[in-house]
Amino acid sequence: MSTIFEKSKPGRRGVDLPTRDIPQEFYEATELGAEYSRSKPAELPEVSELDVVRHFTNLSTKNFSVDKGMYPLGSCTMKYNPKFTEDLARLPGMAGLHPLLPQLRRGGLLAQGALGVLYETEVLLKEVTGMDAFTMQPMAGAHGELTGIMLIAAYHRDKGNKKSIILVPDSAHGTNPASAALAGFEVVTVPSSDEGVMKPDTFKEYLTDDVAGVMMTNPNTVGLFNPYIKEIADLAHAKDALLYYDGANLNAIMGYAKPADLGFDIVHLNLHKTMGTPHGGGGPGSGPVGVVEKLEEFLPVSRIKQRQDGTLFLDYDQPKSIGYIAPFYGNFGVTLKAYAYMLALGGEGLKKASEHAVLNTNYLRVKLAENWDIPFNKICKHEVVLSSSDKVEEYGVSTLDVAKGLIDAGFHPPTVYFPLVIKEALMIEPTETEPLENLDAFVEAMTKIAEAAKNDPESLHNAPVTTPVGRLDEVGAARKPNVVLPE
Amino acid sequence: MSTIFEKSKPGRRGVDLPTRDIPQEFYEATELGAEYSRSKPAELPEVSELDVVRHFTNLSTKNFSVDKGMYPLGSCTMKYNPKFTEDLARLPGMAGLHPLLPQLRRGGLLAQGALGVLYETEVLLKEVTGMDAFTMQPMAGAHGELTGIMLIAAYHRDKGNKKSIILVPDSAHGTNPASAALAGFEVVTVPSSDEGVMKPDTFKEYLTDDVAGVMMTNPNTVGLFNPYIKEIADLAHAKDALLYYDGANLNAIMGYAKPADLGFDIVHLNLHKTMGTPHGGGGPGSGPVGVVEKLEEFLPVSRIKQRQDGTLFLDYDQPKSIGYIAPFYGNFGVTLKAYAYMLALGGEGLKKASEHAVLNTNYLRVKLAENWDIPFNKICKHEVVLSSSDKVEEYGVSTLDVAKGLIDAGFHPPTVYFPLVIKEALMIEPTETEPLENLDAFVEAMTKIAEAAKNDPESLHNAPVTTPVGRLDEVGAARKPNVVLPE
Amino acid sequence: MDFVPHTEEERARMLEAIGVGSTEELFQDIPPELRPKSWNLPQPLSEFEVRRRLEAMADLNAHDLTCFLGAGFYDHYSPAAVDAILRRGEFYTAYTPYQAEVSQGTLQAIYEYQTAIARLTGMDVSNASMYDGGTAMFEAAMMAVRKTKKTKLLICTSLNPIYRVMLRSYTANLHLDLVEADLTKTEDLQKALDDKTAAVILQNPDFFGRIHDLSEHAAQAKAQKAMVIMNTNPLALAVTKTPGEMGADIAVGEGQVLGLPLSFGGPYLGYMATTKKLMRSLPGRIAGRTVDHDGKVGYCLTLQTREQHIRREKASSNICSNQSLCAVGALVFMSLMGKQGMVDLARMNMAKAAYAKKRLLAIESVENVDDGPFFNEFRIKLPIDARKAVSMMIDKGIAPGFPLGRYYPDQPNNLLVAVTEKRTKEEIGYLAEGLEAVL
Amino acid sequence: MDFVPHTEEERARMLEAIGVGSTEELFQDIPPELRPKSWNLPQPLSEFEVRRRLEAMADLNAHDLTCFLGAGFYDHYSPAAVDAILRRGEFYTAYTPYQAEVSQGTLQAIYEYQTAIARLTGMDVSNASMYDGGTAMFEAAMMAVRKTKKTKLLICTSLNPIYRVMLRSYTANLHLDLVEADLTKTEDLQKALDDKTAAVILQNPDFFGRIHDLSEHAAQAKAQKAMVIMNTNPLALAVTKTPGEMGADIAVGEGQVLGLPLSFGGPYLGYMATTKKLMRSLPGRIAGRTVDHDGKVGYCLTLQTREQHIRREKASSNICSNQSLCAVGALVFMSLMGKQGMVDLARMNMAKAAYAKKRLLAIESVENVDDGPFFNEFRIKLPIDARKAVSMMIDKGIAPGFPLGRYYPDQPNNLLVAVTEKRTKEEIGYLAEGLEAVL
Repeated sequence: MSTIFEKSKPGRRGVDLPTRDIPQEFYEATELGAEYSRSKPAELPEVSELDVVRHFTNLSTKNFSVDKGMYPLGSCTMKYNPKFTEDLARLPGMAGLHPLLPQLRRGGLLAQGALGVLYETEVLLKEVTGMDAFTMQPMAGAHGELTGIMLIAAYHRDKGNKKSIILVPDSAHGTNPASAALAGFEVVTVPSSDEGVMKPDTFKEYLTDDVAGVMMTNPNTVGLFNPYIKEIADLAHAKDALLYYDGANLNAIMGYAKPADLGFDIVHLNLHKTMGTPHGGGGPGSGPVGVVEKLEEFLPVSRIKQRQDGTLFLDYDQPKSIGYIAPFYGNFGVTLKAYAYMLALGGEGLKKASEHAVLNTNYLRVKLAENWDIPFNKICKHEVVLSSSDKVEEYGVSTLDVAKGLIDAGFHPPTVYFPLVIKEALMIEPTETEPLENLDAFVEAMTKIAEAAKNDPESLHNAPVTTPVGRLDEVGAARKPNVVLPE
Repeated sequence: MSTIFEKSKPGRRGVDLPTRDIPQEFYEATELGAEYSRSKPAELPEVSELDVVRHFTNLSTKNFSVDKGMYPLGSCTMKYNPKFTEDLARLPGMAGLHPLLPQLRRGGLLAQGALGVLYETEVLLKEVTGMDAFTMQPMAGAHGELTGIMLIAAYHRDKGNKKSIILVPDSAHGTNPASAALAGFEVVTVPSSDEGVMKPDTFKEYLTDDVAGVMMTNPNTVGLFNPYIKEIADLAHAKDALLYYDGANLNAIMGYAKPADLGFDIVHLNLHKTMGTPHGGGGPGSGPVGVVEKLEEFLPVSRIKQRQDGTLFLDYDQPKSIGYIAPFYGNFGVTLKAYAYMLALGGEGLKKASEHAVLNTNYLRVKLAENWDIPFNKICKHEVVLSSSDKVEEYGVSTLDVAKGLIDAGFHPPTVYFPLVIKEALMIEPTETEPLENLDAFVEAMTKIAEAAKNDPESLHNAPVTTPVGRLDEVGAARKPNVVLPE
Repeated sequence: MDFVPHTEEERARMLEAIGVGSTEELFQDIPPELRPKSWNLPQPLSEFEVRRRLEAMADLNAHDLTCFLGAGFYDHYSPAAVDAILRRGEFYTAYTPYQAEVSQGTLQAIYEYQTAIARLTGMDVSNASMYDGGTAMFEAAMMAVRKTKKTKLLICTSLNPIYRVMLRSYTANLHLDLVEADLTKTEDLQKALDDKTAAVILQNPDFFGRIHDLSEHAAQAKAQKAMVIMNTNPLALAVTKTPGEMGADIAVGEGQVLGLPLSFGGPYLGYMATTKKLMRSLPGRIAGRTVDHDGKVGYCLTLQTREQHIRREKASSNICSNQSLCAVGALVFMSLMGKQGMVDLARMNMAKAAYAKKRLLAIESVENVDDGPFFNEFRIKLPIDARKAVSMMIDKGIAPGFPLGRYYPDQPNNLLVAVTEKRTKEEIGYLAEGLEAVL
Repeated sequence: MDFVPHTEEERARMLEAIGVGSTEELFQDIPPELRPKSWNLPQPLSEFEVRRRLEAMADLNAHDLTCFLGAGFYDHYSPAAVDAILRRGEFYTAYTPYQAEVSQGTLQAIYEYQTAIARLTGMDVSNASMYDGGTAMFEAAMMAVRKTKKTKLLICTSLNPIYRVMLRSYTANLHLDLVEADLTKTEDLQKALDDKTAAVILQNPDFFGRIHDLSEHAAQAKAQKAMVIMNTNPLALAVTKTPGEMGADIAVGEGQVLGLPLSFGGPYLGYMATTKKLMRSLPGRIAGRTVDHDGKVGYCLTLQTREQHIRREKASSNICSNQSLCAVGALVFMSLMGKQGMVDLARMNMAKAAYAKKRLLAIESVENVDDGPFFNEFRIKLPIDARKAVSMMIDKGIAPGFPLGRYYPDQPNNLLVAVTEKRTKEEIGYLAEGLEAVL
């Protein structure tokens, strides 16, 4: 399909501007001197509204999406995104609000509804996680991680600690080490045990005095809950290392465990995972960060606080705060959707969501185990990880082949080649909103793929064949990058 | 694709009702006795919101639409439907308004905005058509026709005329004779001349004293403007027959001719054609009716009138009115979109729309004439009619084959086998919003089809092959109708 | 903003291809003397300006009154998923599915809609929708007239007065005999029936919200070879005896309650269902299930020989565009509600109405009018003209109901109060307190 | 409402298949002592109730003030087609396009977005978006630090103060030297530059709305082997000299002006563009064009070895989710506006701001602050504390601008007034009259 730029026709217009109501002389005066002007207009498309609508409507049809089918992308929690939250985020009273309004004198009183969304979301998240305080500012999960690590740094700086290492288990999301590094720490990787989780004795070996913090997710990326977590936390705290919880996998344990109770000091949540807000083709997300009491004073400003009379205000008077990490209050529109989602589910619904996320995953686990190797085939939580190692060895069919075969069967593939601790991994997270009949259809598709691997591997090497394009030359794309259409 | 009923799982829910806030006893008391109750619940689907969204999202992808491509369905004016009008019709202050509000005492003052939409739309349509008064009540074109014929009946009844015939040219839309019949008239068909239009001398032959009215569209369904219209009108009026204008084709002449100036007494417009409101897969439309002064008193109640102080009110005091033809004020939401569309285009834009609708059609005409038979190959207006007669005779390729071949080429087919005055007709109306490159692509597709008719007719007999289903057994469908899924 | 994409250069190229010198020349067939003398239309506006204007107009409407107005049109909640589906361009920018292969989305949806309506009404078949409940009623009456070849329509006065007026308007030129009477009691029906009666027209729940068993009425009509047309509220049908069970020949009604916004009177949806026997007399579009040459299931418009584009003046109706998108919306609504949800919703409406009635009757000067079961609407008698009471209540931000005096001159003090699932206990309290204060 | 579709029967069947007796057993791996002591969360609410609550909360927000507030975030009009596209589930319910074959919609859109940003900024390449202008600035600074292996960031005080504070926050643990100074004059820049300078950070139009030619600044920085990072308003870029033309190494900025609602601070969009030379140091996602095995053009994420999921702690950034949907929205906006429309929109903003400035300076007690060209925002000096004036104006329904004292203690009386295309002559008149009245 040609690009919108290639559809351009000189002189075509897609939109009219408001009628010119001020004297013409002011328009004439907008001509900047050559010194300040660009030499020629930017070559943006010249297209009609119809051109635009058709182009993007037709483009959109080339996407798989949760609204079209099962999207079991592990650790991404591609659950259903309720439609009503979309409408609510667009309420003019919310979507039209300038973020600086509450920063004007008495302006806070003019934004009580918006501040209320933020404040009440914090209240809900505190109860969900057991944390003592939250900031809604981080704009994605990795942004939350970075914020969390900055809090760790601030904590140690405040105490005069000289600690330069962040420990990260080998099964961690790539964002964990990257966030720690971006915040100026050295990253040391801790191996998992053959049980699939990090064990206290291994952990102890790595826990030097230099360790500022430990980043974990629990359940981890192989979907296993680490039962030694409290022991690990105690060990860390004994060395004044802080324990960071990567909330990407929180959808597994709501109502069954709170990160604070597990000993975590800092947690980030992914509202676009656990709280049902849409992923938008890769964002916007929202990655609020919660902390235990001793870290509250370091949270980013502004904080939302409540006055005696019940009104809310922005508190900037936080001398130990790490400062601004977002221009305002985070991805407010996303927060609002998550807030509406939590109100709809209530405590009961959130717990039920986790229960059924786990139920769905374990159902897939036992059904898939009939034809697939599952390195840790035991009760798991939100996701289960398969390995295609045997298929590679026996039939030359790779994980990528399996993934592409699933596309032809009508499913979005799971996360592949992650976590790194499992070779040829397929990380499957069905989420609670996927109905049984789809799980069964998925199992059937996987069974057929297992058979095809044996009997007709070529069909998998050639997959997908049902898509607008076949497998793309990604190596070539990276070698000679074409990332901008030449003029 | 299975139906939503077949996706049903006993006990599954798609929605929660509001919390029960009144005493439980009132719910218990809702159990009706057997006398009043249905014997078992209606077997509606039991599905989740996700099931519903996926089902209808996936269903939708099986539709062609203006948002996806060129839809040159003759006489349907499938022009672009601007997106902003969709938003405006959903403004809570409009979409949430109860229609009885202005019928309460002083209630009119509580609906001035909505009444304003209706009133101002009438004002605009009056200027567009030259008519003296309008009613926005008719809910579709054919409904407007019926209303118009009822007005004709009321006029003659009031004058004591005994007239029972409505004349309809042979090229008329099927709705014309059907509307006349439904209103109790006898329909007599008047043949067109070899010029493609109804001529005064032929007309005179049919114009008996029994003729109550004449229904015409101008330009007619072969896309030709009838230059004798004024003469025809004078003849009709001399016999006290009323001239009815089928506004389906108004998109051809805005700013170049007003039905009132042509001698018409009654006009219906299709807002879902000319005024850019979407067709909705077959409705809702809107078919407002305008009349000359002498017919105003017969218009349906209520009428929207303006008081001295500028406020608007509903006037029910119309003793000669034909009465209610809609429960309220027509398809208000559609009217609102048309109003917004007209405000956006202004007088200039409406004229420009007609100019370019005609430009596009004539461009197609001359380009298509190279490979296709065009019975009336001369300056036409909004649509041009091709004939595949030669293709049928020479190659056994029918109009239907051509239509289905166009589907495989990525176009919605034109209207086929209509008008009846042209054999194997293909009636093409590109509208003004279709860009030149698409017209050229359409011509190219038609040229290829002409070639295929000669060289590979089988490929056209087998078309379409790019669609979710191939040609359907319509005969079987009508012979043994399955119009409801069995339980 | 116009939506014409043509550039100057393109226009010139096209004119040249056509062989004319200007767009003006393309209108040479319109005689100069017929050209418009005026074109006094406003200047074009940008989208932003139009939006501003419409927003300002919307602000003039008191849409946020607490709404106890019903009278056939109700303030129900429509789940966001309904509109999310309707906003898909694939549905709303398509036309009538003439070309089945590229219209399977609309066609299957309509087939499903027909199925839902048939199941809800207990009838065998449904069409793809009429404009609204009133026009559906007219079409039903015409069907009966055509089928029975008789001329009298016997109409119960508890049929929505709007529909009664519409029937009169539409039949003004048709030499039919419309008789209105209170047919609630079977004795009265028996008296009114004769062998000229083409159809008996009844409503359930009736205009006053009362729920009836009309089985006996239907039997009586059938005995006289008259057809029975029932207007029913499709939400009430989740719990009430169906037209099918009661023996109706044709069921019609207003589908607005199935997730369509009030929208100041439209677009709504007339549903229409009938028996297998009468299927080929049904007006309007019908989608049918069939197969393609490979035996693959697909859908197409069917029984088209009834329709105007084939049969012209002999067609069963003149209808062309119907309310297709509204029908899809209603289907999405019914799917979301589902089998049990529709029942629960109907019951919640009943319960809240019953609660409201109790609260209102607790006001000393307010009198009960009807006994017996009722759906989500009921009559009460006020000590003053209901129109006046309504006017005073509106000043309090409450539209307390519909004053029946407007349609029933003998009921000046009667107020028709509708209570949907959207009305909270608190709001019902305000209604009762407010009314007590103004009486 | 939860969105769990499981029926009792299905749940039982699944538990049996798993071989456990209850859902509870599936959580046996969580030790009892770690289970929550409390779960004090509210009762579930229906969609209708949540909507009512949020509508009530929205009503507490004064979003309908006539808005002259800007300060980096502007009240522009977004054509309805932008949101109509973003509401397509295919775009918003997809995830990062890891599986290219089923993500061509998002991938091509991002490629087109990158193209538009590159063309607008005059740079060679763009990434697929950062969270916002501030985080984009931080990532740009880190890029410079990594590339130059130097530690000093020289920041102009006319860079948005929010971004200056954000830079400080993010670099607190990184042993960098952040120096803020007014670098508007090249002499001042020359003085501040040294061989430790990793980057010079400038803004155009600057925070006060002033338009500069920063070519000389860039040349000076390059002479010291410092990188040049420019923050620019992408709407202004329709007319102003581009970062590319001025010699910037990295261009970043806030994309909110490209059709994204103000939405109380987000979601917005940080754009980021650079030179070909620096492409492989760019953080974040990048979509690239390539071919499939049949030579068919397609798109995929590319240069992924820079990214965290491959390189982990060695990645060029930790970013994973970006603002993909916002980027698509910005692209739709830029497509609708088009080449000329963007220029016209920029000019309309400038003209209206110029008109407003003239109107405001006509007030006797109001003083001019800046001369020279400006975009859609300007400073004026009031005779009283601007915070107080703002507060009084808000009572009149007008947010007259941003009081600069909040960020610049030496400018207590300065007001920063933004005027977009949405502000009418009439509204500007109200602003001027209102301000005159309160001064």
